[in-house]
Amino acid sequence: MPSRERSRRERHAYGGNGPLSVDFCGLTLAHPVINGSGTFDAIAARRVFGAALDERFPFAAFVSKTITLQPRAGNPPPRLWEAPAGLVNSIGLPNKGLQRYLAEDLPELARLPAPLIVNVMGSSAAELEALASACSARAEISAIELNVSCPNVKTGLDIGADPRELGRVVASVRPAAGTKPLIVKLTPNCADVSACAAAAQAGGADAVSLINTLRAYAPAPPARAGHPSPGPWLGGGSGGLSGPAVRAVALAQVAAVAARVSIPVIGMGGIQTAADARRFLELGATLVAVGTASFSDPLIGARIAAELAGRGHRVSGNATPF
Amino acid sequence: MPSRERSRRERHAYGGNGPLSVDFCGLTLAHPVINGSGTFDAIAARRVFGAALDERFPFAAFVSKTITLQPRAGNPPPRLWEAPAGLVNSIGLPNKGLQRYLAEDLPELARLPAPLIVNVMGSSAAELEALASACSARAEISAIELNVSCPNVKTGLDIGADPRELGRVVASVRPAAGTKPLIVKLTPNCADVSACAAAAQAGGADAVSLINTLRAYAPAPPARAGHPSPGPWLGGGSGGLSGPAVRAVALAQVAAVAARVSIPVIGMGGIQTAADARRFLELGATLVAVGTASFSDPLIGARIAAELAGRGHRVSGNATPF
Amino acid sequence: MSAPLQRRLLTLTANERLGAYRVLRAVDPGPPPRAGQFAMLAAAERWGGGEDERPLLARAFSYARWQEGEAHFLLEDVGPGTHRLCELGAGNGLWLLGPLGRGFELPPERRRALLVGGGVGIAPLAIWQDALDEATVLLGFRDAAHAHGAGLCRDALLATDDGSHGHHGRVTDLLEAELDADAHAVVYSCGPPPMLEAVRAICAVRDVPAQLALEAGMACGFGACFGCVVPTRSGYARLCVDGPVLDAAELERVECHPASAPAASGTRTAGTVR
Amino acid sequence: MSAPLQRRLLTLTANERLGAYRVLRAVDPGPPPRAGQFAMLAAAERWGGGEDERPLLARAFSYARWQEGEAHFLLEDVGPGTHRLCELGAGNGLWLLGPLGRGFELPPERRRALLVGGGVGIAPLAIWQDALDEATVLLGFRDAAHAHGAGLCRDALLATDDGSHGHHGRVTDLLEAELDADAHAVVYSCGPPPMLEAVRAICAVRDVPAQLALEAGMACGFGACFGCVVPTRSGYARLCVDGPVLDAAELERVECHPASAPAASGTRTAGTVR
Ligand SMILES: Cc1cc2nc3c(=O)[nH]c(=O)nc-3n(C[C@H](O)[C@H](O)[C@H](O)COP(=O)(O)OP(=O)(O)OC[C@H]3O[C@@H](n4cnc5c(N)ncnc54)[C@H](O)[C@@H]3O)c2cc1C
Ligand SMILES: Cc1cc2nc3c(=O)[nH]c(=O)nc-3n(C[C@H](O)[C@H](O)[C@H](O)COP(=O)(O)OP(=O)(O)OC[C@H]3O[C@@H](n4cnc5c(N)ncnc54)[C@H](O)[C@@H]3O)c2cc1C
Ligand SMILES: Cc1cc2nc3c(=O)[nH]c(=O)nc-3n(C[C@H](O)[C@H](O)[C@H](O)COP(=O)(O)O)c2cc1C
Ligand SMILES: Cc1cc2nc3c(=O)[nH]c(=O)nc-3n(C[C@H](O)[C@H](O)[C@H](O)COP(=O)(O)O)c2cc1C
Ligand code: FES
Ligand code: FES
Repeated sequence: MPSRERSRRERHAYGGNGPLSVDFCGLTLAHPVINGSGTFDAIAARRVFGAALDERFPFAAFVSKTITLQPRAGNPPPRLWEAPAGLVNSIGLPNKGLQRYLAEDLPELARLPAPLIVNVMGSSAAELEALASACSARAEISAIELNVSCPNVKTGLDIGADPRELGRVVASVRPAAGTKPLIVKLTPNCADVSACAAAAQAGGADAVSLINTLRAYAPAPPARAGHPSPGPWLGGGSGGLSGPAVRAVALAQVAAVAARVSIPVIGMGGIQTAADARRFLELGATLVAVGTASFSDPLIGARIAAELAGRGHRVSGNATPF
Repeated sequence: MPSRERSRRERHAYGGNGPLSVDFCGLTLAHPVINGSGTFDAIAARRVFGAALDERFPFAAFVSKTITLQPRAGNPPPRLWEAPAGLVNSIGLPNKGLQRYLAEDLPELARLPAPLIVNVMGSSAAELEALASACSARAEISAIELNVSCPNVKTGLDIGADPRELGRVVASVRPAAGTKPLIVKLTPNCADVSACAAAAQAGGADAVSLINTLRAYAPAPPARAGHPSPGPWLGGGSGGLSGPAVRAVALAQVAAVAARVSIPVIGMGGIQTAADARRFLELGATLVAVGTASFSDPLIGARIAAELAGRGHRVSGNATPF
Repeated sequence: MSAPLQRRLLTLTANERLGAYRVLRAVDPGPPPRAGQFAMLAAAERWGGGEDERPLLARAFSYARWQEGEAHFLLEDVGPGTHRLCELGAGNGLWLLGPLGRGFELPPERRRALLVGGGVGIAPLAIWQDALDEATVLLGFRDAAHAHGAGLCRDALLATDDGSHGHHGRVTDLLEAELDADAHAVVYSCGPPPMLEAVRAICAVRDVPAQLALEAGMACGFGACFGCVVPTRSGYARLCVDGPVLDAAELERVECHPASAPAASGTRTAGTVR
Repeated sequence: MSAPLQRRLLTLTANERLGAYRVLRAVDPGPPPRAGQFAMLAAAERWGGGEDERPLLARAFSYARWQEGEAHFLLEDVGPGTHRLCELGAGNGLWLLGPLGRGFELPPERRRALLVGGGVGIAPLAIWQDALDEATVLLGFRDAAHAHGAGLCRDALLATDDGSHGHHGRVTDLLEAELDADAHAVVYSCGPPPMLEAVRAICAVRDVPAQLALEAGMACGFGACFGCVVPTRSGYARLCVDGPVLDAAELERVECHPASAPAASGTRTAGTVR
């Protein structure tokens, strides 16, 4: 199998037979903690934090923000709303489009000390195929993640929430991904996520990841409620909920999926601590991803990995590892 | 229309042309705040709080816990897990079964100063019909709520999450409910709740209520994580998430449903304050229901109603209305 | 006597250390509790924002004493809720709903009262001792720091796991000795489940009536949530309204693991649902 | 100079009232910020549990001063995050990530520096005044209580809405007078959006360069979330990495409503998605 071939190369590239070293679809990762798509911009972080970003890169693999064929400006602000123990975002998938991403960002990302997973979204199977085949041609890219879970994109929702349609789409994209592992990021906004996961596996997915954000609404704050209909706060209308508030839902979905499929599962949703991460791993996740928690602490991924390895105090220069 | 007839009688029974008086399916309610099914036991509360319960009943209508044809013991403990800004419960619908409920509890509940809505669940359309027709025969009951949203009952999930099946079930139960308004309590664990609401309306529902709890998993606490697989904390395995954590999700679902159907909507999910309640009303809910918040303050329903009416300080003997 | 439907905002008058525990006192207009009853407590400020973004719900605590319009509670810091309460100071606000639940019943047939407690479970025994004319109090603790808690009761006989105070061993050893000497007694007990189960078994063998104050996770405290059930001979009982004090005879055994099945049940459990 | 990747746990040395504001000081090993830069702050304890179970995320604050290894911040209590920070005392822990963002640039062409601030927006002007040899400082406040904030800067000319201090009117009146007298200036401004928009318009008409420190809701502060965008002539800019100081020329206008569309955009907005 060609992807196995490639995996052997990766194993040398990113090495790691440390205590937490984990095989994920033929990639050997130093530990099981990665980032959730759209929650870490390695290029911006390198500008802000300098060389430290590469020296102490917090994730075992880097997942890019969702890339689309055409450039997107994203949603009008405000894009953020803080909810009880959570965050509602309505970012709108801003990105420079596939061509500029491959030309401008890929060389920068290839310098990271971790394999690169590119997350892509399209409004049709044809678009997704084009995205996957462009990514499959690039050696800098270790795996492709299909975002079929973005709640506000009509097509994204439909593909991701209906097992049959999802299976068909994955089957049509799979060949385009060539030798790269294909991860399907499932939508949590569905009746039976394990049926969706099974359909993704049947369609040829090499792994599934979940959960994406829960469809949510952020009302204008009470302070502005003077006028008749305060309406939505977010420029994009509705948004998606992440953070600790969704963790119990994420655990239920990851448990259901891990019990149903035989391919690896990337679990995420509200992970803040190593204890949280352990719950996902115990339920059968191969990797965990951190999203919202990185916003408060860019090193949280590394801290969690270190604590999982039983050396919480070495990573942090501070008294408390968290 | 017979239900209109009945509604006129109700209007006299529970009167109220106060500032918040609201018509709900022909019932005139004193204000728009009721309880979520299964989150208030008026009979137990009367035992605990005495006459005050009836004198200052906090809800404009009382919704019973879910009743089934046969008695149920409910799930083994533990049944509760506190999540970030939320509660995961796995109660398991304990109830004495329809016959004993009608014989023992109904006379007690008829004494309440608020109309009674009985919530029922069955594992087949035939069971639901039997429940609805038994309830329709009793004058003490003002409305029937169909629980098609209980996440862990295989049939409940399937009926509630699939618009077509839901429409069929509602259509078959509707005649059995006779002259009583029929409320369908939707499941939030579905791909498109507005499609489910539309199907319920097409099937003859007089109103819809949402959200029920989000399917969730409560892990055994870290302290007990010594052994290999800590597994679930809850005796029932999985549970349902409620409380402030779900409010943003509830608002999104209520907004989608209220925009889609013309029948009244009962909005709930994480309501703690009058400001929260207003958000649901602004999005098109006719009534709001309070669940988890009542656990911390049995008078929260009355406090919210009073604040909605602009007289927050009169209800409470305390300095702060909340 | 019924509890006020309205939760009350009390002002803390003191928060004092008692070995490994804290004693919180607050001005309470009442009504006064019966021994064995409990209250649901929450801090008026910053309830939440602790470990794992908790607590959200109020927490159950036995009244440990109620005198001159002041309610006393004995607390052990075991998680975010107790942690927050333990850090409150005089002047801080405390939400209280109560008194709730079924307390202890007076000894029948001129039997003597034997109060057997362990750890933070000594709280309801202190207020019970206050109410009784005479009682023998047997308390067990893990070590010296915790044994300071005994200061809550008068003239208690102690047992410690580490032998630092009193009998080196279990409080149930003391109970057996007492019952061997004079079994015309009623046992009132509160403490960790394994201790309660031992007390239950000891009393059952000797046919001594026992009233056990149990614990369970509670969301509401007034019968609303059905979350606090314990298995009894007649099915699940809601501990907040049918307890927390249960007649030992009602129990097949005291469950020591959080996940426990009902001992017997007149009703059917039709699968696992919520 | 790049920011440490690691957030630091600082110890608060003081929390002092300054009229309607608080000044928080904390021992900070640095690196020292440039004027106009900000830090993401969170209380080390009980971050959360306030209004509506918030805050969860850290909050952005301009460095108001940095001297002798101590960082100063000027805070206004407007919600659960600022409320929690405002109640911290000396000795309490404070998480800090920073210094972040693009600060002010030195005046070109020997132009004089005109610092124009309003409300809590005076914070970055104070540290900028510290760095400049000479500057004219114009500050606007709503009333006397807020005008105390002016104490943060030296020799400031004041305007108040209620006329209690200095000019009875807007700070932009003072700005116009200054520019009428001598327009060979660079304007540095921070304050509420309507004030910034007025400053921008005044400078644009007179062709005076202006650097505006803007605000936006921020989840991360280091470019990770794409949440803090503001519309610029070249599309949306992430304020945390491309700002918070923006050249006025980059802006069509300063948006005064939270929901605002981009002034122009090279990229397409394909519907509303997340
Ligand atoms: C009737 C009654 C009387 C009581 N009297 C007293 C008393 O007088 N003094 C006293 O100190 N205590 C008393 N308790 C116990 C007290 O209520 C608990 O210790 C308290 O609720 C713990 O809350 P916490 O947030 O501090 O800890 P939690 O974190 O809630 O942990 C307490 C226990 O709950 C479990 N747990 C852990 N995490 C969770 C979670 N997320 N959700 C649910 N459960 C979890 C674990 O078993 C843990 O050991 C009484 C309890 C009852 C029912
Ligand atoms: C670069 C920069 C520098 C800053 N410098 C300072 C400074 O020096 N001093 C200072 O006092 N402030 C400063 N601020 C503003 C400060 O960050 C905010 O006041 C603070 O984040 C408010 O948090 P809060 O929890 O107190 O209030 P919030 O409740 O978060 O409310 C603040 C505003 O956000 C909106 N809002 C209300 N509810 C929500 C919600 N749930 N989710 C999202 N938004 C909501 C409303 O418009 C409200 O007025 C700066 C901001 C930025 C971006
Ligand atoms: C601000 C923000 C932006 C996100 N952008 C994307 C995205 O572009 N593509 C995607 O697949 N998921 C996106 N997500 C979802 C996250 O990858 C993750 O699935 C979700 O946030 C749950 O994890 P968390 O609770 O740890 O944040 C985004 C989440 C947030 C909070
Ligand atoms: C302990 C508990 C028990 C519940 N039991 C029922 C039930 O029997 N039937 C039902 O339809 N909903 C039940 N619910 C769901 C609530 O009625 C409500 O839909 C949900 O809790 C969301 O509202 P909240 O966030 O205000 O609690 C229960 C919720 C809780 C927390
Ligand atoms: S604690 Fe809610 S029913 Fe007992
Ligand atoms: S605050 Fe997150 S990108 Fe600017």
